[in-house]
Amino acid sequence: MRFLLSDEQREFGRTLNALLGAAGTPAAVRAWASGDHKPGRALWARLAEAGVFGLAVPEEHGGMGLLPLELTVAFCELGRHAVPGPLAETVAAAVFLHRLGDGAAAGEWLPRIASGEAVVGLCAGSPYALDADAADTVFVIQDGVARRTGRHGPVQPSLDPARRLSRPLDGTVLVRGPAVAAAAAPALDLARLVTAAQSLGLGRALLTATVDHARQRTQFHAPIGSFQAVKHRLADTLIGLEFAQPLVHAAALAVAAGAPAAGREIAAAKVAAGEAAYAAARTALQLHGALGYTEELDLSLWIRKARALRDAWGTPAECRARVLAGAGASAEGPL
Amino acid sequence: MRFLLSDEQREFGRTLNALLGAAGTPAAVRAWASGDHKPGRALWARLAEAGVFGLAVPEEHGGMGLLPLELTVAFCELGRHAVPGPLAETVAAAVFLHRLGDGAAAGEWLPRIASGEAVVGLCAGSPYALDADAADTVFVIQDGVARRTGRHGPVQPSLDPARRLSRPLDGTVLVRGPAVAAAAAPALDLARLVTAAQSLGLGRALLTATVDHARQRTQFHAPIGSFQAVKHRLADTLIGLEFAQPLVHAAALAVAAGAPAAGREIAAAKVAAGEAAYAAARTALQLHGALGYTEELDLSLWIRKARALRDAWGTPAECRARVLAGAGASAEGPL
Amino acid sequence: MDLDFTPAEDAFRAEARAWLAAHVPAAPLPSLETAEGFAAHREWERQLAADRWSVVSWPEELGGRGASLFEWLAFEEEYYAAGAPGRVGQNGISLLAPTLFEHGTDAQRARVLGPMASGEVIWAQAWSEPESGSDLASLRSTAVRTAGGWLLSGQKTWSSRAAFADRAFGLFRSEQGTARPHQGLTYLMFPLDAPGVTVRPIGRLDGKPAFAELFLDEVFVPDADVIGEPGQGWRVAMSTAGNERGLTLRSPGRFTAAAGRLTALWRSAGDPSDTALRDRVADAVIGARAYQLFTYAHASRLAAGGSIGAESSLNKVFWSELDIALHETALDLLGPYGTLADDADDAPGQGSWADGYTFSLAGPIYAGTNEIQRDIVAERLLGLPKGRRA
Amino acid sequence: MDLDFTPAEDAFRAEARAWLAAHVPAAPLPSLETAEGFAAHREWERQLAADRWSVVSWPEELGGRGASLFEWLAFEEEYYAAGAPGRVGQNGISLLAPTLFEHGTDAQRARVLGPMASGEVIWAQAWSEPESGSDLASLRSTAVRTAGGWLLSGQKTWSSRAAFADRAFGLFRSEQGTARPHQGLTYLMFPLDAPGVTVRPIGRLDGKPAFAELFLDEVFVPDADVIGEPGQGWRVAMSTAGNERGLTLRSPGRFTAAAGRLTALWRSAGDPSDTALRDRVADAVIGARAYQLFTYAHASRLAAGGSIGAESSLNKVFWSELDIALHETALDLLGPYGTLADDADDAPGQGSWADGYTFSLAGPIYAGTNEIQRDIVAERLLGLPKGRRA
Repeated sequence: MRFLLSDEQREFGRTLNALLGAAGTPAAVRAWASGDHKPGRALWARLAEAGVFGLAVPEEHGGMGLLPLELTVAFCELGRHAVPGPLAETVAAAVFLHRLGDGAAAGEWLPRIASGEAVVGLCAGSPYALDADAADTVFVIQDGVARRTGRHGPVQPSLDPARRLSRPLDGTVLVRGPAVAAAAAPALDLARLVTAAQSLGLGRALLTATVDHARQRTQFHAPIGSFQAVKHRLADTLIGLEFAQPLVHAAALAVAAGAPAAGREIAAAKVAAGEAAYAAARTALQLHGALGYTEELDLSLWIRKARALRDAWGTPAECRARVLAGAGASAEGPL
Repeated sequence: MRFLLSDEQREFGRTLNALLGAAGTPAAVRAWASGDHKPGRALWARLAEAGVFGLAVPEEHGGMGLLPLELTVAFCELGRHAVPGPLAETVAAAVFLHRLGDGAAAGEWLPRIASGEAVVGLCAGSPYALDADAADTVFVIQDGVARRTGRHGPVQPSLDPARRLSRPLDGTVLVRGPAVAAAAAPALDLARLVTAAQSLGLGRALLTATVDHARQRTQFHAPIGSFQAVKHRLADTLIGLEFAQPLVHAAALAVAAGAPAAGREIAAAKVAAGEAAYAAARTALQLHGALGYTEELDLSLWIRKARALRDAWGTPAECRARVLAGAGASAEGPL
Repeated sequence: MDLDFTPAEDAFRAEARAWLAAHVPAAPLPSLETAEGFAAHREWERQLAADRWSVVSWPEELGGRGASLFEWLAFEEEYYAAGAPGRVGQNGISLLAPTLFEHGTDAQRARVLGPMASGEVIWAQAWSEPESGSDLASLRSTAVRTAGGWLLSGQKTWSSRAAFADRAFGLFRSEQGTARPHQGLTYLMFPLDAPGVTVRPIGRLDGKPAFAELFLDEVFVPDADVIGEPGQGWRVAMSTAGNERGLTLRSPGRFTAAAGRLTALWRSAGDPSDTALRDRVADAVIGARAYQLFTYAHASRLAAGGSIGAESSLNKVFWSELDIALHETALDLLGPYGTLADDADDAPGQGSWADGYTFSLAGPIYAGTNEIQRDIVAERLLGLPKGRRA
Repeated sequence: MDLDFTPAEDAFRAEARAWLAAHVPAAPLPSLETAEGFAAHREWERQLAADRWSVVSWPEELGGRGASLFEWLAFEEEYYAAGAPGRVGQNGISLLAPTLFEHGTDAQRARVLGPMASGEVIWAQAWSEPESGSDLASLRSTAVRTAGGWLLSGQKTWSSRAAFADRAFGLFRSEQGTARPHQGLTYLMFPLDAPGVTVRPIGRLDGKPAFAELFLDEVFVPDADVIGEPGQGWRVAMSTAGNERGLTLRSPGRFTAAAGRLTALWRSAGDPSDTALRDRVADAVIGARAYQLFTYAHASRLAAGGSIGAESSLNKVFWSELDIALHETALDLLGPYGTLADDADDAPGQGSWADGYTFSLAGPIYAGTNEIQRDIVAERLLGLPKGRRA
C-alpha cells in the first residue's frame, strides 16, 4: 500500500495551481457571472491543453482513458481557484457518451471535449442545467431518455451568480431504454466524485485565505488569529478538510478499480468534502467579518460557491442514504 | 402580561433550594443507587411537607389542586439537587388516578401521595418502571389497560445508577378501555413537563459548578475560565438553559389554562430543556477533565442523570414530532 | 405569571392586523437595496406614518401611538406575519431615536424625529471603520473643532443602505491621546449630501449594494447636531448599541413569522417521513417560540421597572444562530429551488428564502460579533475572569 | 497511489483472522475494571503472547512478528472486528515500549519487554498530578538522588488501571528551580507494590475503578530504572505522548468495527425511514472510513521515510468526537435499552454500547484535552500566533 499521490500526480496538481494562479481567475469568474463567457472559455482551453478534460475521454477519442484519481487532483485545483463553468458536467458527459454506445454522438463530442473545444452541459435529476448559456450543447437524462439540446430557458439567478442555471428545452432524442440508466449511473457517480474534489480545493482555498487574514487583521491590539475562539474554529475547519481528502482519493481508486463499493465511497467523500467546504465558507465569512460579506472581496466568489457544490450531484442527505445502501462493513472497512 | 414568576413562586423555589441544600442530597443519591432508600424516603417526606406532591393532587384528596407552574418551580429545584426517586412518576400518577375515574384507587392513593407517605411508580411506553423497588406501588398503562402492581423483575443497572429500572410484573387490572387513554394523556404530558423542569434545574446546577471550577482551576498560570474556548463553551451552555426556561414556564401555563397547544408547548420545552441539560453535562465533564469523570466527585451524580432525563417521558425525536403535530403557526406564536 | 394580553392590547393588535391586511402590498416591493426599491420602501414608510403605524411606541405628539412594550411586540408579530415590507427607516428608528430620547435636546427631537417617522429623512449608521470592527473604540475618524461646529474627516464603512439614505450618525474622535480609547469620542449627525462627503456603495455577498463606504473630508456639522456632550460619545452610543443587540432590532415577530412560513413550506413541500428535516423544522419552531417567550420575560421585567444589560448578548447569539439554521433548513427543503435568488423567474413563491439566507449570514457578524457577545456573556453574566482573548 | 495490501500482508491478515476466530472467547470477559476481569484479561494476554499475537510489530526475538505498520493495522482491524477482549497490556505496549525502543538501554529492553509482552507484568502510566492536567510540565512529584538510585515522593492521579497493575512509569522532578518547567524532569519506572507506594482506586463515572491515585513516599528506584538521561525526562516522554495521541492508541480498527456494529444494529433495530438516525449512522460510517484512510495515508508517509508531528493532534480531536457521536447514536437507536449497563440482564446483546459510551466521554479529555489539541493544530499546522489562551 502506498496511499499517497505519486510525484507525477502532485506535479500535475502544482502545474494546474500555477497555471490558474497566474490566469486571473477571479476576473474570469466575475465576467462569467455577468454572462461574458470569453475569459472563462479561454481558461477552459488552457485547462484542456494541460490535459484536464482528456482525463475523462478514452484514448480512441483523443483522451487518456478514464483516470479518476487524476481527475480528482485536477478538480481539487479547479475548486481551489473557483474556476467557473460546467466542469463536472463536461467530464461526466464524456463518461456518459462513452458508455451510452451511441457511436455518432461519442465520435462527435468526445474529441471536442478532450481538446477543450466543447463546453458541455449535463442535466439529470434536477430541473436545471448548469451554464447551458455558455455550453455548446447540453445532454439531458430524464425518464430513461437521453436527449441533446442547444436551447434553454431564461437564466435563473442563484446564490452563486457564477453558476448560471436554466431549464434545457426541447432537444433531439439520442437513446431510449435501459442503456440510458446504465450509462448514466457511472457518469453521475463521476460528477459527484469530481464535485467532491472541487469542494475540497474550494475549502482549502477558503481556509488559507482566512488563516492569512487572521494573522494580519488586528483588533484589541492583537492579531485575531491569536484569539482562542478563532484558532479553534480554524482548527476544526482544517480537521474537516484533512479527513475529507483521503475519502476523495479512495473513492477515485474505487472507481478506477471498478469496485462494487465505489458508489458508496463516492457518496461518503461527497458528504465529507461538501460539508467541510461549506463549513470553511461559514468560517471564512465569520472571521472576515463584514469584509467577507462583500462581493468586492474576491473571497466572495469562493464563499458563494460552497453551498452550491455541497448540494450539486447529490445533497448530503442523498449521499448519506447511498452510504448505507449496500453490502456493509467488514474487517477491511466500514463501507 | 407578566411573564415572571410571582414573589410567592420564587420564594417557594428558594425554600426548596435551601431545604435540599441543607439535606445532604448527594449522600441520599448514593444510598439510593446502592438500594438503600431510607435517606431518600426521608427527603421525600420533607418535600411532601413543603407541599411538593400536593401540587398534583386535588383538594378533596388533601392536595392543592393541580398547579402546573408551581410543579415546574419545584421540579427545577429537585433537578438542581439531583433528588432521587420516581418524582415525575408520582405526580403524573396522581393526575392519572384523578382522571381515571376509579374512585377507590384515587381515594386510596391520592391522599398518600399528597402527604408523602406513598412513593408511586408509573410505567407507560417503556418496558421499565423507575425505582419500582423503592415504590409502594406501580401503576402500569399498557395496551389500553391500567394495572397496579407491587411486583417487579430484577433491577437493571443503567448509566445513572440512581435511576433503578425494572420491569413491573403481574398486577391487578383497574380499568380497561378508552378511559385509560383519556386519563393517560394529561398524565404523561405532565410527566414530560416536570421532567423538562427537572432537566432545567439539573443543567443550572451543572453550569454553576462548572463556572466555579473554571474560576478556581489553574493551568498554564491562569484560571481556565479565562481561556476563550472555555468561556465560549460556558456561554453557550448558559444560552441553552436561558432559552429553555421560558418554554418550561409557558408550557406550564398552557396546561393550567387547558390550552389546545399545551401538548406541543410541553414537547418544545422538553426538547430544549433536555438538550440544554445534556449539553451542560457534557460541558461539565469536559471542563472538569478527569475529575469530572470520577464517581467520587458529587458532580457525577448530576452528570449521569442528564442523559436519562433527556430521554425520559419523550425522547427529543418524539418531542420534535409532537411539536409539529398540530394546528401550526399564527401571528401570536409558532406553536 | 401569565402570558395574557389585556383587552386593550388585543384591540391594538386587531387594529394593526386589520390595517396591515388592507395595506400590505400584494406583491413584494422591489429590493430595498436598489434605487427603485428604496423609493418604494420610503413610500411605504410614508403610508405607515400617515396612519400612525411607523413608530407605534413613540408618543402621540411625535406621530406614534404611545404603545406599550407589549403592544409593540404584538404589532411586530402582526407586521411580520402579514409579510409586510422591510423597514427602510429602521436604522433611524431603532438606533438613533432611542439615543435622542435619552440624550438629545428637545430641539433635536423636534427637528429630527418627525421626518424620521414619516420616512422623509432616512438615516444610515456610521459606526465601523476599516480598522475598527469588533474593537469599536479604536475609531480614527476625527471631529475637529471649528467656529460654530465641527469638521468631520476620515472613513466609515459598512454603513447599511447609505447609498440611498439622507443622513447618517456616528462616533468621531474629537480628542487625541486620551488615556483610554473610549474617551474623547463625540456622537454626531451629518447629511450624506454635504460638501466633503463621498458615498461609495459596496456590494453585498449577493451583489446588492446593501452598504457603503463613506469618505469624509472636513465635513461641517453645526454644534446643534452633536448628541450629548462632546467627548462623551462612547457613553451616549452604548445605549444605542444596547438597543441594536437587544429588543428592538430583531423583534421576535420576525422569527415566529419565519418559523410559521417554514412550517407551512414543510407541510406543503416536505416529506413528513423525512425525520432529519422534520427535526430541523421543529427546532426552528421551538427556537422561535423560545425567543418570543424570552423576550416576553424581558419585557415583563422592564415593565416591572427592571433593566436589561448584558442579557442582550444572550439574545444576539440566539437569534442570529436561529436565523441561519432556519434558512438553511428552508434551502434544504426546497432542493434545487432553494438557491434560486428572489428575482429568479422560478423562485419559490413562499417567501424570499435565498435573500433571507444571505441576510441571515450577516447576523453573527454585525451589531457586535457573536465571538464578542460570548465573551460578554461569559464575563458579565457568568463572572468568568477577563482574558486577553488570545 | 493504491490501497492494496501485499499478498504477504493479506496472508498475515488471514492468519490473524483464523487465530482470532479460534481463540476469541465466545462470551465477553468480565469487566477489565474488576479484580476478576483483570485476571481474565491478563490470561488473555498470555494466550495472545503464546501464539505471538500480543506485540505483532515487535521484533521476533522479543516475542513479536516484526509486523510492518500495515500488517499491524490489518491485525488491529481483525482484532476489533472479531470482538476480541480489551488489551490490559495496552499502557505498557503502546506508551512505555516505544519509549524503551527509542531511549532505553539494551539491558532495560531485555528485562522489561518480555514480561510486558506476555502479560506477566502489567504497566500503568503515572503522568498526571492533581494540579497538572493539561499543563503537564507543572509536575510537582519529586525524584531525589540517593545512593544507587532515586527516592520518589508525591502524588500521581488518573493512573489507568493502577488498582491492579504491577508496575508504573512516569515523570518526576529531579531538579528544582529550573528556568523552564519542562526542564529537570526524569523518566522513571517503579513497582506498585514497593514500600512507600499507596494505591487508592478511583471510581469512574460508571462506578468502575478504572483508575487510581498513587501516593509515593520515598519510594526507592535504582538507577537502572531511569529511562534516558536524568533531567531529560520531558524530551523522552514526548515521544510516548506522540504515540498516545497518534497512531497506536486508537487504531482505526476500533472505529471501523464499531461503525460496522452500529450499522448492523441500525439494520436490525432501526427504522429505515427514520432519516434523522440514518444520517447519524451514515456519518459514523463515513467518519470511521475517513479515519481509517487518514491513518493509511499517514502510515504510507511513515513507510516512505516521512514523520508525523503535530498531525497527531488532528487525529485525537477527530477520533474522540467520532467515538462519542457514534455511541450517542447507538444509545438513541436502542431507545429504552440504550442506557442499560453492560451487566444488566436486559443489556442489548450487540456489543457493549453503554460501557463504550461512558468510555467515549473520556476521549476528549485524556491524552491531552481536545482544547489543547486544537491549540496545537492552530499554532503548529496553521501557523497562527501563540496566545495566552485566555
